[in-house]
Amino acid sequence: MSINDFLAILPVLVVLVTGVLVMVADVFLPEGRKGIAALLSGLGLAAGLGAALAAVPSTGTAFAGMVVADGFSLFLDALFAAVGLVGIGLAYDYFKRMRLQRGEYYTLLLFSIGGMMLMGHANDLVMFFLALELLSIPLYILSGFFRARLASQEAALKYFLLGAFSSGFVLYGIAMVFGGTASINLEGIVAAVRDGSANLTFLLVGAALLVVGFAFKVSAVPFHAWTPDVYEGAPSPLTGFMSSATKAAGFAALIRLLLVVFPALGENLAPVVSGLAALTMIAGNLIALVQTNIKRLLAYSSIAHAGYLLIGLVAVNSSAAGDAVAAMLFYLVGYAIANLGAWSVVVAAEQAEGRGLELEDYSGLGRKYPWLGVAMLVFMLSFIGVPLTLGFWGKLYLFRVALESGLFGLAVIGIAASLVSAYYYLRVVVYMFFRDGEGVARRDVWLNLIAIGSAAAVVLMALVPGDLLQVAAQAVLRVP
Amino acid sequence: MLQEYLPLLIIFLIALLVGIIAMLLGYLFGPKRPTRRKSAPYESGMVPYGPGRRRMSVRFYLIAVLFILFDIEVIFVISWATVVRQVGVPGLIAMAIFLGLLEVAHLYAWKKGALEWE
Amino acid sequence: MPLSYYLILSAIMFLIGILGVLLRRNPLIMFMSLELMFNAANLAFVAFAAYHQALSGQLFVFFVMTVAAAEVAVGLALMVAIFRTRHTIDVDELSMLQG
Amino acid sequence: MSIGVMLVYGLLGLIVVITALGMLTSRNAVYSALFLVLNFATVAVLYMTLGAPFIALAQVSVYAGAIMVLFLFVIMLLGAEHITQRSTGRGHRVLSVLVAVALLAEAVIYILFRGAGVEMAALPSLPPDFASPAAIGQLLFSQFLLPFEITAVILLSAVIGAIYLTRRERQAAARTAAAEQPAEKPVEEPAEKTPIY
Amino acid sequence: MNLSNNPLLWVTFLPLAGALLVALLPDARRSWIRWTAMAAALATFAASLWLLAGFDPSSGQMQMVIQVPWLRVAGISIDFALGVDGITLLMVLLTAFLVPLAMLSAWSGVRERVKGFMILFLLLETGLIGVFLALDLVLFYIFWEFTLVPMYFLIGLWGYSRRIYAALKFFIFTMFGSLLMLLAIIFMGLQAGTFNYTDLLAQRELFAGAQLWLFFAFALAFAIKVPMFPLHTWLPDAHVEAPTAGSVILAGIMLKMGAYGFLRYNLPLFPEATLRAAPWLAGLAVVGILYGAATAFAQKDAKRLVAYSSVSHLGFVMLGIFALTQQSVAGGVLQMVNHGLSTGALFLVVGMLYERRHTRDMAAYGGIWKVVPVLGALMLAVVLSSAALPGTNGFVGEFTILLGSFGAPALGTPWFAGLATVGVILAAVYLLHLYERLFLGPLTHEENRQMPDLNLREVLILVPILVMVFWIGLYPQPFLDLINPSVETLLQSVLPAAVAMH
Repeated sequence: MSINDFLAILPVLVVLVTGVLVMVADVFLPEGRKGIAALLSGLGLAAGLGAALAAVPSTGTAFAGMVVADGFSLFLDALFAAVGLVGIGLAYDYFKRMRLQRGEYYTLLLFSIGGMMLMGHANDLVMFFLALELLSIPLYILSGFFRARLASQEAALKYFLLGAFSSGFVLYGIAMVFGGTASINLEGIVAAVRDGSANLTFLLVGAALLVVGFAFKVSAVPFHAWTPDVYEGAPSPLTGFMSSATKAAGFAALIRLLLVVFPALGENLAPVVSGLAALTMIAGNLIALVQTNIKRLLAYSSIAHAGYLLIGLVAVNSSAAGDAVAAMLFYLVGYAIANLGAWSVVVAAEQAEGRGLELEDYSGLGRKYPWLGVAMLVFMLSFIGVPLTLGFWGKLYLFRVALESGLFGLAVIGIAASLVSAYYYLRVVVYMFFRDGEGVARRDVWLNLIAIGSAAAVVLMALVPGDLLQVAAQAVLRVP
Repeated sequence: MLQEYLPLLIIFLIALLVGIIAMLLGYLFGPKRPTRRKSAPYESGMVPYGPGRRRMSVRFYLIAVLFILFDIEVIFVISWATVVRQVGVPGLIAMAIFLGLLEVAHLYAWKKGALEWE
Repeated sequence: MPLSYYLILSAIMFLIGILGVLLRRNPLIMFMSLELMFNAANLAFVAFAAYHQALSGQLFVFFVMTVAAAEVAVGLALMVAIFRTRHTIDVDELSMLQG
Repeated sequence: MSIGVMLVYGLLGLIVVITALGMLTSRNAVYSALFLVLNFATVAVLYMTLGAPFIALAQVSVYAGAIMVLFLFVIMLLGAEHITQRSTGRGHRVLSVLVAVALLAEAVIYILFRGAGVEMAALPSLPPDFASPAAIGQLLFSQFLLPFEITAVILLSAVIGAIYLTRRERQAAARTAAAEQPAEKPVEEPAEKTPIY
Repeated sequence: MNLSNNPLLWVTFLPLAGALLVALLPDARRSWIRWTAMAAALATFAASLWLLAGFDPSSGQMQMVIQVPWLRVAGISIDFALGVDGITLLMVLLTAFLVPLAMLSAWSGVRERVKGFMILFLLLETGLIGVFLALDLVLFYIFWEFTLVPMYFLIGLWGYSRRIYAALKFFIFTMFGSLLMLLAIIFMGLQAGTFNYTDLLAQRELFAGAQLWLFFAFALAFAIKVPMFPLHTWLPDAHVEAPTAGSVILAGIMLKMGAYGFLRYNLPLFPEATLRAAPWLAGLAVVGILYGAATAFAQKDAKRLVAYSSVSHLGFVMLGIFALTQQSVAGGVLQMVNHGLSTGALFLVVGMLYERRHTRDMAAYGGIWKVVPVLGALMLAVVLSSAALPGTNGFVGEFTILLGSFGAPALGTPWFAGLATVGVILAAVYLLHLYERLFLGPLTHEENRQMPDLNLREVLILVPILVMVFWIGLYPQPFLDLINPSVETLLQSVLPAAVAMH
């Protein structure tokens, strides 16, 4: 154990320690001053972000092989910290408005972010499992953060039951992988596969169960049933955070795991993942068509985007694996920015007691609040993948990877799905701009900042996406 | 391996048997003349009303769950205790961090009044 | 006993756990089924640990147990909270859980 | 292997399966919990046979002891021991079960037949100090140090969650009575109105 | 390379700069907004004339090429590449010419949200010009899709009663085609390692194996845009529901994007597939000519009639392109310009009528010649040009196309041209029918008696178009001189493949 071990996961440690500090501070903070907890959390995340950006990717492992600090994990660290910062911005005014400004929210949020970061670093199946739980358990609690709002609690319970169900699959999968390779460390697993001592039957069963388990987390169809209900019931700022970050964490785990097992089991597993991708894109987009509640619509939208990302995951099983990972990272960033922005609009438009969440309530909102409206337009276009948004580059990159690895069918399905998605995303625009209505939105400085900032980022980064592409391409995984 | 625990099993079975036999004897040879009054629950001679079981207060739950969360650490403390010499100071520090985190939880519970009965 | 004895037992437990989650509507029993699934995994871990003579499998079980305790605390707390708001925890009456 | 030992193993296996099924099928949640306790205890015996006495101990004291008691406790607390089981004739539900059963059956068959040569052999006998608390401690404080600390954070969040979710803050409410008063009220309203805190 | 001296950049981004400038103006200052936007549009037109002045018409090659590496997507570079040849130049001139006129037509019609309207209009212009100038396929796709958004809003916000439906249909239809094209573009990029048009053209053998599929993917996108029968169903809705200025741009320029795409991308990049598909596409073009004409005749709504006439007219363009002779293709290009002028003018006139009576139903008019003689006279000229009367631009274009495609080897039979000729006659029938129902005969509606004639602004809109109409009609040579070298270059890259095939 040396200082290097701690440095390797410094961003994680910073975030977790801040979480504990916020908790202690919160205990002593008087009722009206909980904003300090938000501030402290923001500082901690900023420090974590800085640590992640300053860190140099290493090729070795730390903590006796438990974690790595490769470019991939540091990239995700930065992503999670940034998403967390925005998540706090979303939450601050919202909970003040809802009279639920509590320090616990920020502590748990930080713990969850720590778990997500750890997921990116994990190099041992026990770390995957613990990171999964560390990110999930706080989210279960936060989903039910409205203690007196039944919808919130029921969402939390549903999330909890299905989340634990998926953990069960992950766990059994890990047991099978352990049975097949006599190791829970990725290095050991790879070594066992290489020298032929691995029992591929167990390994296959285990890998399949792991895929199923994490498919729950990224809400791939048919393991998506929890998503719309939880997204609808949970506090909106949390949903915004969750839909951006949890997905990334789930994919981080899937990428690292599949990169390890694909060499041995590619021909068995790749078709399964392909099937998931196709189903997710089709079902997610089709069901989104009939949604009338903005939170549910965005929930299905997030399912659909998981489908596009799954294409990249299939492509990990090809010679273009490096590009596939970079494309997924790029897509995740683009999606996270647009998604957080869209949720900031939702938070701004949400009224007390959960009103203001139907599409009808958005009538005329775009004309009344042109900045908010234009921002939402940008996000919707980015979701569709119209050029001059980050979403376009993301899709371009993903489809390029798909074609490169010969996944023509999936690419065509993805194209068709994008077309379908144009319909429901544009419906939001239709309501906001083409209809008259009495919609009102909150003019909060943080929310406006997030909405406009995200929109600007989506457009400006789309003009010069080269740098982000470069960074994503350099965020390579350490292959054990 | 199993042989080592055979005595345990035998004791367990004997205990089970004794209980069953005792109940069986009572059931077979005891007098049974049930009336309505007799099979009603005993409430100090009062006429019973309402359901037999009352719900307990949530406070019990809170205390119980806190007990379990703090109880879990026993597993780790025992493992540490057996190797306390081998793992030395680094082990001590690790354990201190672990317990420190749980102490923060304790602080939270305490300050939030979760341990008060009211 | 052969490894397969334990593995089959574990698979059966896992299966029954899945069935419980999918079939039962009472969240408490769903939750117990989840615990059964966790235990099935633990049994498999311990069996494989013995088979491979690798202790890491056994250590995993301790972490699973700890995490399970944490999940139990949160899950039961959620149910208690819902019950206090609603005075029922029948899943069929939970509007959100209607699929 | 002697017939007697075979019988004992068979009995243990039978108990595991029957108690699991009992948990699944009991109408009364209390019985389900009790079946599960028995199941866990039996699994603890299996742990013993696999050379994992420490885990067996933890299983009995933590799982079967503490956690299941907590379950029973909540059942009593909520008065929800008699929850009627309704018919679940939903199509997709049945389908999902069928898929699950098929998958698992396949897995079992796979394990039974495909990998037969290896797994039908008896487990190797373990060195006597294989899973002693000391051995486990050594491993815990070397290789598994980070997971160990992470576990504390998980427990920490669970404590926060349990307290936050179940506790009404009376003192806090009293202090900011004016602010919280209107917010407390709608709690009693029907859920369709989705009261806000 | 000094970029600031390159008119390509100016002509592309002046409208964008104008849009940004307009965005900074206060909402209430409508006349400031209008004049700023108009200044930007006129400046763009001036820049396009500068482009014309610097253009060497004797060469058929790409000129004034700008090529700056923009970014690399995992090993494949995307360039910011613009260039102009004769065909492109005409399209850019047409765009820069029509936009100020369309803007002028909205001077009094658009009263609400003037700022938004002008911003969107200028953004649209940048997109349109970019589509024509782009020499990198990804860049082209970006501009191509980018035009969708402003037009979607122009229809959705300032359109008529069914505007929301029409806007959505427009967006989704166009996107349907272009997404498949995107896949094809990526595929080609992967095969050749570049998205640059010139480089791709040089290495087209690399993806020759898949060229039928690629041709299909591109053709679908362009055919929807043109639109070719049977993919035209979005067009009547979009044209009818769009505000007048929007219809002018839609018909005048956006439809040309499709035809231009065929010329620029389908023909040279996939020559063999082009030759195989030519009879089929020409067949569809002829069906479109006849179907469009017949449907136009059956319309009661004047704007809808004009919309269907576009289907018919674009059929001629497509026939000219896929007859693949020097003459027919040149005629096709010229006809693209002609259609932009004539149909644009038709939409303008119908819009002017609508502004006066707030109906597009032809039955509400009749015999208004005496009331609004100036309008009547100008509209007659427009109608005749659209009906290809000798002496107008339409005649030159359609005659060249028919002549060129009559003996075209790619089609193999003169039947295509023969049937298309019927279309010319039908066009005269439905257009004169339109004019007759609107202007001739007795004055049937009393309320039409008070109808004001054209004001100076409206005359100013129509006169420049009519000048062009007669210029091309009477002295088309300068235009053909611009077109011919480029068409020659284009066909040279297609025909060797034809030789190889036969």
